Amino acid sequence: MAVMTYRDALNAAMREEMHRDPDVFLMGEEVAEYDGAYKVSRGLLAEFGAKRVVDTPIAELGFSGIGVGAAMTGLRPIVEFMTWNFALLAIDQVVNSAAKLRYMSGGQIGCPIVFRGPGGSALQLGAQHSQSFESWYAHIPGLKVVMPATPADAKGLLKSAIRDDNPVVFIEGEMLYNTKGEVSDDPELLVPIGKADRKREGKDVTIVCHAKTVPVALKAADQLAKDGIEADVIDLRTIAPLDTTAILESVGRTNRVVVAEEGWSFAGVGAQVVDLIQREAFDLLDAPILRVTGADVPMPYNKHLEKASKTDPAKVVAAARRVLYLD
Amino acid sequence: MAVMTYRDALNAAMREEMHRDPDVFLMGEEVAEYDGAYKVSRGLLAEFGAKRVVDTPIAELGFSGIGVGAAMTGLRPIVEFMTWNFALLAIDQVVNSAAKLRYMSGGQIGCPIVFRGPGGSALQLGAQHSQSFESWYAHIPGLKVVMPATPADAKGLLKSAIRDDNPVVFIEGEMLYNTKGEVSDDPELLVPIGKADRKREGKDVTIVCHAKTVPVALKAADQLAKDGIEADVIDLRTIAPLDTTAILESVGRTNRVVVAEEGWSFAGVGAQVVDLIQREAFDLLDAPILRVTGADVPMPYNKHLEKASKTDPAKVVAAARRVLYLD
Amino acid sequence: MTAPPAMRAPAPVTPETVAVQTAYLRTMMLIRHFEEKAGEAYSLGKIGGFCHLYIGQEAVAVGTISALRPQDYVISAYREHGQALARGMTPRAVMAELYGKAAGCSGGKGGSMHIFDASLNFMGGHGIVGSQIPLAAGFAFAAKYRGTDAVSLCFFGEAAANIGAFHETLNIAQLWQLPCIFVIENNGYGMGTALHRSSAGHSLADRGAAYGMASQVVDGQDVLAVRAAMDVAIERARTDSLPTLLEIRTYRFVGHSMSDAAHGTYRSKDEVEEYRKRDPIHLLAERMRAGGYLDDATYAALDAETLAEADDAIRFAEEAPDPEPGELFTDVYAEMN
Amino acid sequence: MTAPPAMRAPAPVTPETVAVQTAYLRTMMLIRHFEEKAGEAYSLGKIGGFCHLYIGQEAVAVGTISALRPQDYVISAYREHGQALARGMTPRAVMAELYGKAAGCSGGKGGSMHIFDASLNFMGGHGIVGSQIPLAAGFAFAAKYRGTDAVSLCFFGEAAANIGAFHETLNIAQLWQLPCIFVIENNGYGMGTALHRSSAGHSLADRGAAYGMASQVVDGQDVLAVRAAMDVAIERARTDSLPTLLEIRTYRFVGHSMSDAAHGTYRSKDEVEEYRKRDPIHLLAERMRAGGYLDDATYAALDAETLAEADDAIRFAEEAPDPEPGELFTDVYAEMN
Ligand SMILES: Cc1ncc(C[n+]2csc(CCOP(=O)(O)OP(=O)(O)O)c2C)c(N)n1
Ligand SMILES: Cc1ncc(C[n+]2csc(CCOP(=O)(O)OP(=O)(O)O)c2C)c(N)n1
Ligand SMILES: [Mg+2]
Ligand SMILES: [Mg+2]
Repeated sequence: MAVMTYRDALNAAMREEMHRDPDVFLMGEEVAEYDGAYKVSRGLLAEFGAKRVVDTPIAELGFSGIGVGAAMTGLRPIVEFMTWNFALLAIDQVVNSAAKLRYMSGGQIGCPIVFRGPGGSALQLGAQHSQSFESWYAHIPGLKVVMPATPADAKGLLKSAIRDDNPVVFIEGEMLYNTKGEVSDDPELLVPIGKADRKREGKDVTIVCHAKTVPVALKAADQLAKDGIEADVIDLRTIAPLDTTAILESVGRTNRVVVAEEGWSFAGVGAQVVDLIQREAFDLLDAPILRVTGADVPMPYNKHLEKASKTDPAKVVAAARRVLYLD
Repeated sequence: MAVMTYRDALNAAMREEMHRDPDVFLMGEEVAEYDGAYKVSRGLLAEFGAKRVVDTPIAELGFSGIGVGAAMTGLRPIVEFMTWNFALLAIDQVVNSAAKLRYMSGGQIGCPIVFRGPGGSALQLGAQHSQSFESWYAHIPGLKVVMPATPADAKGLLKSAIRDDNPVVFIEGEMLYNTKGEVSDDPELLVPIGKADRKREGKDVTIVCHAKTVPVALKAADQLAKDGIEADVIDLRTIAPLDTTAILESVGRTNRVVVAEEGWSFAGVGAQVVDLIQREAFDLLDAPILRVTGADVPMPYNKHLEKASKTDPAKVVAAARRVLYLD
Repeated sequence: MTAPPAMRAPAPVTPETVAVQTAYLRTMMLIRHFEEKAGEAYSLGKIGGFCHLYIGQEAVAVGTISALRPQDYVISAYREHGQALARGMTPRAVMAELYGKAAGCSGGKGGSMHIFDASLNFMGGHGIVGSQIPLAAGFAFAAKYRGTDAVSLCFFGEAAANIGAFHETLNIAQLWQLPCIFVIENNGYGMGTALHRSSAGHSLADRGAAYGMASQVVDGQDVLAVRAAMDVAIERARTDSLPTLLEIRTYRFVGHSMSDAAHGTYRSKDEVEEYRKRDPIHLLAERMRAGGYLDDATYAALDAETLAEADDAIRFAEEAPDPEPGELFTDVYAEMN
Repeated sequence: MTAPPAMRAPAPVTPETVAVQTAYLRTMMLIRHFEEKAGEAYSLGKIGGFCHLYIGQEAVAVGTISALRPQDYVISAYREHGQALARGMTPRAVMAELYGKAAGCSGGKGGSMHIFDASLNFMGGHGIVGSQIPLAAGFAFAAKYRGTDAVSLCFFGEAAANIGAFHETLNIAQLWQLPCIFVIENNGYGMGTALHRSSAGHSLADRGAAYGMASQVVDGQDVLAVRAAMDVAIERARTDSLPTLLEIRTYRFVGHSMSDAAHGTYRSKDEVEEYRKRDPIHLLAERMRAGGYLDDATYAALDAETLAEADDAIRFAEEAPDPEPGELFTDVYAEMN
């Protein structure tokens, strides 16, 4: 165990897996000589050389397709998108190639690839650089979607993603890179894909969250606790496949739910969580489920407007109080 | 009034609007000399000439961006995607340019453009040609998403879309093109964007549907009626902005809901409809809302497998009976 | 910029090469019969979806793929039956796939546009124009990564040379010196759009040259010319790990897909007939006859044999069972298999 | 393929052109001071997000945009402050946008990467590499559609010439003969990646030539050379409705963005200093001095004036109010305004 940042946890996951398996390599813009735009790949070029840590031109469609092609032959590429915003240019390869190859080849051709990089907003990056696309990728059969919130989960899940035989969309957070936490140095300690994690226990209200909204939910839970309200905080960790058991168990304990996410509301991840809960636990619900999402606007640059648009502890607290019929 | 196909209704909408407004033009692959891959633009080249009916190279990103650029100057392009599957290559221009320009320019630059073409599956076109992306586009603030089910709605809504000052994603259906219905020849008869349509009245169960699932829902309703069950069929027509009033009114009448759609389940349009209803009409619901969606698989080619994957009347009937606690 | 290499003169028809050329002829005939049978089956409603035939273009597949070794990779678009057969897939496996049957190469889940055979490194069958181009470079990347001398061969239409993936990939392939051969099958049309209405510039080969890539225009009706150009490209790939762009000029004698007429809308009957005079099968046969290495009896026997293979494929496909209903949910994820 | 036209000799410094050249000098100085002030404000935390400065590249914006008429369109990437100022936007409006203030040109909602002024046909400020290239062709398409003689001017970095949108657009622009001028600002680096590590081929201008587009390499530190090349391109666009690709070679004296050091990781201090010797402002000033058309007093006055303008912009931006909270929800759709 060591305390390290989320960034270094990702770095350690890649380093360990590259040591373990010579078929694993990293490609993307600025991943090698620049050590990564966000320094997630720091030192990997020095350690593994240019064959396995590959700088690409700015050509998201091209290099992600090259990654998919390499994966079709059995290599295990990690394709870094500098941010997931730019992956829109590559989405044809993710959706029409990676997600479908196994199926349309009748099971002959797999695609063990990880697409990774930071998603969502950071600070004042404006409309084109501040978007959350997890609900899009989770919509697509054939993809797994993983979004760790803590350093330990970042390491354990990235290692699982690299070893997974399916294409995995792995969405990090620029605002999480500097957060610190205990991380195991056991190279065989994996966090399984498809398992949520109860980040706090409570009996009064469930807060479902993922990635950047996990610290938000935990702050909200602290605040609620001051009023004697105990929140059960469920960090999804994996968006697809969703850990329906963990969600429903929590609802069974609390009978009240708030779903928080960073992205926009319409058909967001939270909508699917709501659909699941009302379908499978209708009679357990004591109140409608409320969602807290980013404001349904392109992200504004001005810092006050941006702040107002975001999912924050106050909004989660307000929603929790409403599902408890306290306000 | 005249009986015409959905295809001809779209054609009439474009023709009328091109007569009305010289700033309207059509561009896309095979739209001009070939009269459209699905013949939706038949005769338009002959009538309006090559300046206004423009064949493009296969370059979805390029020509859709050219359309967006033209719209930024105030022209009103109609950009045809041969199918929405290919629009994945252009989605950066739809999401990062069209949807955001007004906002990030502080309201200075609008983007009055229509992106249109067939979405979803037809028959045996396989995994890459059989996808429904409406929930993706509806997720994005700044876009409107319109999906007519009938010839009359196709005409009236396409005309509204062309006159709209916002970017509109207009998703048709290859399997709808040959369907026939009464269509007004009044060139000023518009169908408003943002208004659902009650395609059948009933008091027992609400079936929310759109596009190709409207005929499916109506067939299901006919079958249910044989057992004395009267379904209220709400055709959304517009996915974004959603007509929440019409949905909630219907729930008020029936207290039971099935949401049918062609696309995949995870964070589909139906998930958002469920979220809305349980949030705004929790106490009105006598049963959990059930969804009928396409199977969560890449579309198989084999015709039996394909049929089994699709939303059909039998599945809608079964869901309706379950929300009525009959099965 | 590397100047495109001088084209080797096609090998003359000699007794030494007659076996090889007979094999070319046979494969082209097999493709022709297969496609004609597929077209008939489509018209009878036995095959569904989109179906794009290769009739007229046979020399491209045969002239290129015949130069490959087993470890090499092949990938194509949706007009790929001919390439699959040239790579050695059985007519049965391909036809059964067109019929959507369980015995099809992709288990009936792929269809005409998604023909795969992992055992032959036949990597599909792709329906999004241009999407196979970066995938092909990925195979070449993998070959180089592993230190093998495998090369990657990628087919696409001339209209696909206008899409971004083509350019992004060519730049990277040259930059990284990937052993990849990019074959533009320039059949003059992308659906109903003639080359000059979709593509600016003097020739598509120039687009490779802009990246310093060895690039060449080849007569795609002459299987020997194709093979000769391919030999140079293969050597460049295998020995020097360098890519090549071949613009192979050909013509499809039939419509874009089964729902498009051979002529009428965007090209005239005369034009098609003019091109049919350069039928790749006849061109090679005439040449062999002129050299005295092919007689009518041999030709007739090859024709009959390959027709019988195509007929057999149809019979096989007709009788083969559909996939089990449960197949709908397999092959989505690795674990579920 | 159209051969690139012979480059006009830069106009000599004569009394007739001295006013024009003084204006170039002044605008370049204004951009320089503006960017330096913006950099300071960023370091103080007054400006947030990404901020990409134009220092070293001033001659490109000034040499090209000075040739435009009011009806023409300009569009750029995220490194666009200099182009906005060259187009005539006020330092106040641009600086206030960098501060995110309501008085900013985009109401504080766009920021450094999204500078717009519809009244000057300054069409942004775009953050996705290459995305502005098809938009620019769209303006040219619209100009031609409307029968005006407006031209469209598009800026992007050399690294953007590796992305699909560049190629798709160049092909279409040449095919449709759109009056569009594509300016590659080749500053040698895309973030930390040197040109030769991202781009195959002899020169980026070759990529235009592959489409038969008139294409030319230009010295981007010499504002007069830029202007001369631009004059030819503009005439080709306005008179003949034809596009041009200009590869303008320049250098950024500073880091990629405010979070990147000017040198250290991917280029040496020596390299930067070598290039700084060809500072576009000094080059022009020296030339004017040599011709006797600029004296120290005038230079100092211009310097002081433009510095004062930049200072004024900072003061204005500091004092300007933030947008009203309700602005979060306006401008999403047309109706909501
Ligand atoms: C990205 C994309 N856009 C459009 C289509 C529809 N489409 C299928 S084939 C085709 C024409 C392609 O022509 P070409 O590349 O010359 O190949 P050919 O069919 O002549 O072999 C088009 C437009 C598609 N499949 N993918
Ligand atoms: C599609 C896309 N990929 C990556 C990025 C991140 N990024 C921003 S600027 C940049 C470098 C661009 O270099 P160049 O085009 O040469 O322009 P310069 O910054 O030198 O002016 C990169 C990789 C982006 N904004 N968009
Ligand atoms: Mg073609
Ligand atoms: Mg650069």
